[in-house]
Amino acid sequence: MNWLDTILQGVLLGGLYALFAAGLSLVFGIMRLVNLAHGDLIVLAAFLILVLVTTLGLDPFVAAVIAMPLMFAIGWGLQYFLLNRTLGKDILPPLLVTFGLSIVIQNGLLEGFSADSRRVFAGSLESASVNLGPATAGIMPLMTFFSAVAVIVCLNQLIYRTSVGRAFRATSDDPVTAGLMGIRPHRIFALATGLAMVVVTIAALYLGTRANFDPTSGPSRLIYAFEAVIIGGLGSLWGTLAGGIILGVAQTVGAAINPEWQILAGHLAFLAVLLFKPRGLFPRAVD
Amino acid sequence: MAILELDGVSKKFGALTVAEQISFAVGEGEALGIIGPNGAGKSTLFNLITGNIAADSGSIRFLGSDVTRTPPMARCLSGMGRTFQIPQPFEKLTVFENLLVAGAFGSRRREAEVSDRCAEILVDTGLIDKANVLAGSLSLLQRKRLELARALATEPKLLLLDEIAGGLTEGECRSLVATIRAIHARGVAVIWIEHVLHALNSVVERLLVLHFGTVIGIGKPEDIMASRDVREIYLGIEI
Amino acid sequence: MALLETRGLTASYGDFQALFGVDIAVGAGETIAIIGANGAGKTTLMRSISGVLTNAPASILYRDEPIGALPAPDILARGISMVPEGRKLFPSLSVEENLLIGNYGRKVDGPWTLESVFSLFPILKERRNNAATALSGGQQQMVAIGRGLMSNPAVLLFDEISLGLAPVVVRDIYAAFPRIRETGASIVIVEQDIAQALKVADRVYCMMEGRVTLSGRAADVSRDDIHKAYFGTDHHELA
Amino acid sequence: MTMAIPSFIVETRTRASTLSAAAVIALLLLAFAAPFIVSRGVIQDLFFILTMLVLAQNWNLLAGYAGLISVGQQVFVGFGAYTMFGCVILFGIDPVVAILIAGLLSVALAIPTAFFTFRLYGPYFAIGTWVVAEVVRLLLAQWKALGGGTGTSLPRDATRDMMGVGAMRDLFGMKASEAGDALTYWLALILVVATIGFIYGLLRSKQGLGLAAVRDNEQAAGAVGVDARLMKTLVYLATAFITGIAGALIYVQKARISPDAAFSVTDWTAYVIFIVVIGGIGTIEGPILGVIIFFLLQNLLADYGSWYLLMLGLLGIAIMLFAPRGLWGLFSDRTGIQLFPVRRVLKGGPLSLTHKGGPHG
Repeated sequence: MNWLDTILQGVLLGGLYALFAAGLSLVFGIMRLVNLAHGDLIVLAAFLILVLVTTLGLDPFVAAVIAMPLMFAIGWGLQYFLLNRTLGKDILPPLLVTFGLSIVIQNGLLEGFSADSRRVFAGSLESASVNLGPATAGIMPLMTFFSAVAVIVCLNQLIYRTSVGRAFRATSDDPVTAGLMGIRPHRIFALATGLAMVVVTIAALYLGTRANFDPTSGPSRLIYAFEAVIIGGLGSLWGTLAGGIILGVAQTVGAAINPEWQILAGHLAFLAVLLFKPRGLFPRAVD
Repeated sequence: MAILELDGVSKKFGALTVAEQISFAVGEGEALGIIGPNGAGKSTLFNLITGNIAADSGSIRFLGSDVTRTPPMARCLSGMGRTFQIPQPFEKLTVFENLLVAGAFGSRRREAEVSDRCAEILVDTGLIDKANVLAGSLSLLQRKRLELARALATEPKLLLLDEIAGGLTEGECRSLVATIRAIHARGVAVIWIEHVLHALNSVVERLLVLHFGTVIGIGKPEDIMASRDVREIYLGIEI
Repeated sequence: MALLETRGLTASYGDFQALFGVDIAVGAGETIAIIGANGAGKTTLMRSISGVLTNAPASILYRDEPIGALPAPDILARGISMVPEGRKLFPSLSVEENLLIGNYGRKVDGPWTLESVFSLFPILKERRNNAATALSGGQQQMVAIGRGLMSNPAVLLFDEISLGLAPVVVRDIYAAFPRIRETGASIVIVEQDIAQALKVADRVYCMMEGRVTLSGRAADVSRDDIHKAYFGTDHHELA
Repeated sequence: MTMAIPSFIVETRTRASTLSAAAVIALLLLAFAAPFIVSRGVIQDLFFILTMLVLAQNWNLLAGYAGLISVGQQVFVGFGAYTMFGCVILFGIDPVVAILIAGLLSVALAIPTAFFTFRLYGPYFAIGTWVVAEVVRLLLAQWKALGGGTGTSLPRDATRDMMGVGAMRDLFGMKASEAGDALTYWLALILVVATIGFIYGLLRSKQGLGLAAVRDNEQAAGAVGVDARLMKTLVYLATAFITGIAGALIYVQKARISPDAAFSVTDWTAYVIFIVVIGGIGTIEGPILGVIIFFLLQNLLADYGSWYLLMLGLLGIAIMLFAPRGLWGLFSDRTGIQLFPVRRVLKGGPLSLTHKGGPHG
């Protein structure tokens, strides 16, 4: 087993999981809400890109750019008209509503696209790879990883350098006082979810072009996103990237030992971190 | 032997000092009043004593054993009954059930054994006609009475009261003072934070003045109320 | 005509009534002080005007428009800004960011910019990149006031700005008032520190248990009137 | 006290609940007689309803009363089923005994599971339980002796000469398979009665009152001496025990198992959550009403495939938003009827004299 190659693939896979997790981490940081349909929304975006590619014959990247505003609108509307009504002291409503939403999306997609697994063809890019000395890395995995880094840099710039970012953090600290500053919390929450959906679209692009997906592959993506966020530590996007990388490497090493152990190894890494560092490796420290 | 001893208890939230080297003791069955302007750290001191806030340094001894690190639930079981400044009733339970929980768990007995005592407390605190009403529908004043009633139901050895007399009419204030006096007469020690001075001074044997997180005076109510700096800091009036 | 006035304003939490028909008025450029004991309803009045409470549609008028039912963002957009009780700075924002967010919902040209706030409170310029919670109580209050100014409001509400601050710090804060008044904004101060409030106010209202018990020009209101209105008991019984 | 307070009595029974108790007993007698009255198909449907009701009551106890929203209860269904299969296939133990062993081992599994998942809060606890279920599913899929990933079946004779089947064959002249169905049906009926009895008993007890206080306001409950963490752990272990037994019983009747089926989120968690939410979370009557509605919907829309689940999801969302106390909640709020009253009502003493104020007033 070529250790270096396995670890490199794991790190690059970590980029994909960080993309899954970034939206989840952003939304939770602002309104303490975890959307159990997050994985299914990724799959929904992947199908959206698939439709754009197959019906309009677009290149996947162009299709993704078109899908972003659509997903933003879906995210904005979902939060403003549905999820905002569930926010409050009791954690039950948001969990059950998003659980219901997950079931609705999965079965809606099943009706629309049947249960066969699909893939977005990225032409020559898929097989292209570059030689990095001892290990070779595929173009797509590399692009996935750098997209993840770029997304996190952009999100951090937005949150810590812009006035909307200040509004996000202020609303997360104290929605009532934020209202006194002229901030409308319900709009801010909708904006945050919309933004999360844009990140979800980027994740869906790489998911769709690298792996097969079908209407029921949402939940497992949600679990990977969740594990990356917990391993990394709540509220820190760089932590989420680190969490994704640790999960990715655990999975590739597990798969290298025995192909059936890939997912299991990831879960065990998650449980190990939970055992020793209940608040994750980088709880809001690195930001 | 002192029932409660605080020795050099301090607490900081970021750069804000909310408690600075607080040391005092409460004797067996003694009633101590705590006064100080808003934001002086009175409720924080309460939460340090009951364990809802962990002290940064210093020690707290209750009935001879060190409770500095024990959780609020354990301190309640060892004999501390407390009220919250902002009432926290069990809204989906009735008033009577609120007391049953406190009585059964606080004094570690079966429900049947405590139900009569809980009914008595409801009568004393004027809540008897609200016994079967959901606590969520009580007014602010009734919720404050429920806080007192629930604390009494745990049969505490030390009763901690946080601004329970605010907003009461003369008659209600008199009946509240009578209830607290009756409890105190049975040997229960009391620590009472209050702004309504005439109610406070008619029960407590000593007054402690807290300002800016530090104890600036402790002694007989008459001496404390007469002292110059207490009046100025507390009432902000340049005499 | 008053710029801002309340007519028979009543407010309640659940069925506990906090305000009973309160009438106050603020003229353009005028400074009024509202004093009263703890629990008199002062903060409830502020929360009703600022839009944190929105259950009094017709009884609050601003430039003759009923604003009682509008939420806080709409009220700020109309030029009423509040410095809330307990300062309520945003912990995850730096000092400068806390100031900048002040005009998020109302960007209007006027005397108050980041630089003019720094000139009003020079210490804040040095500490601009610190986290807001790393400042002392007094400095945090200055940030809260600066934040309230940033939206260049026509009416500025101050809710208990001397809360938990040592008298010397309160003096520094009130020293900034003349420059705030110069800009022509109306100011409403809710305060427990009667001496400071009377020094800066044109007119004063005293509240007790949800009712206005005294109102008049600050100059011709005597200390005894205030005590009677403040405590509902005359001066000497207090001692 | 200055004056002897006339003694009070505490009541919980209401007129509606006494009437309903009589009706329930009559219903139970009828239910026990069912295998002799109705067809085998109906018996299998009733078995499905009863087992789903057991799972729903347990999830309801966890989420509605202890505030623990788990999306991973399928771990105990699957683990219980696999334990039963292991006992029967590897050790030749009688399935009925194996069912009990499944419950005990599920509690053993629940201890480390609680240790991990209790470190997470709210939504993260929910997903944490899901991860644990996935881990156990993947581990069992490696167990070749029980068919690994593709699964296995119970040996034919195992269920044929289960405890009691022989006796029933002679006594009532039933065929072996018919007797097997009747036995599992009766076991399911006993399990439902035991589960509801346990939950109702718990809610009427001091621990039940403490649990309700923790669910309402954990900090205030701690301040009056209620150990919230211990309370939640006990409930978690109890529900693991019953859910493990239910899982084993379900798979005795199915006689065929695979990791994906035994640990299915849809069958053992999604359906269960909708039964509880649509029926009425936080009440015992809710899941009962919910499972009946669920069964009717399933028959009505069975041939619409995924439309059925889509509709169920939308119905669940609508109810959670507009009628959080579910259909039973709506009914009981309007009529005030409660079949399982828990409220401790104080009667007697000054209450009956209804004069104002206490002895000092």
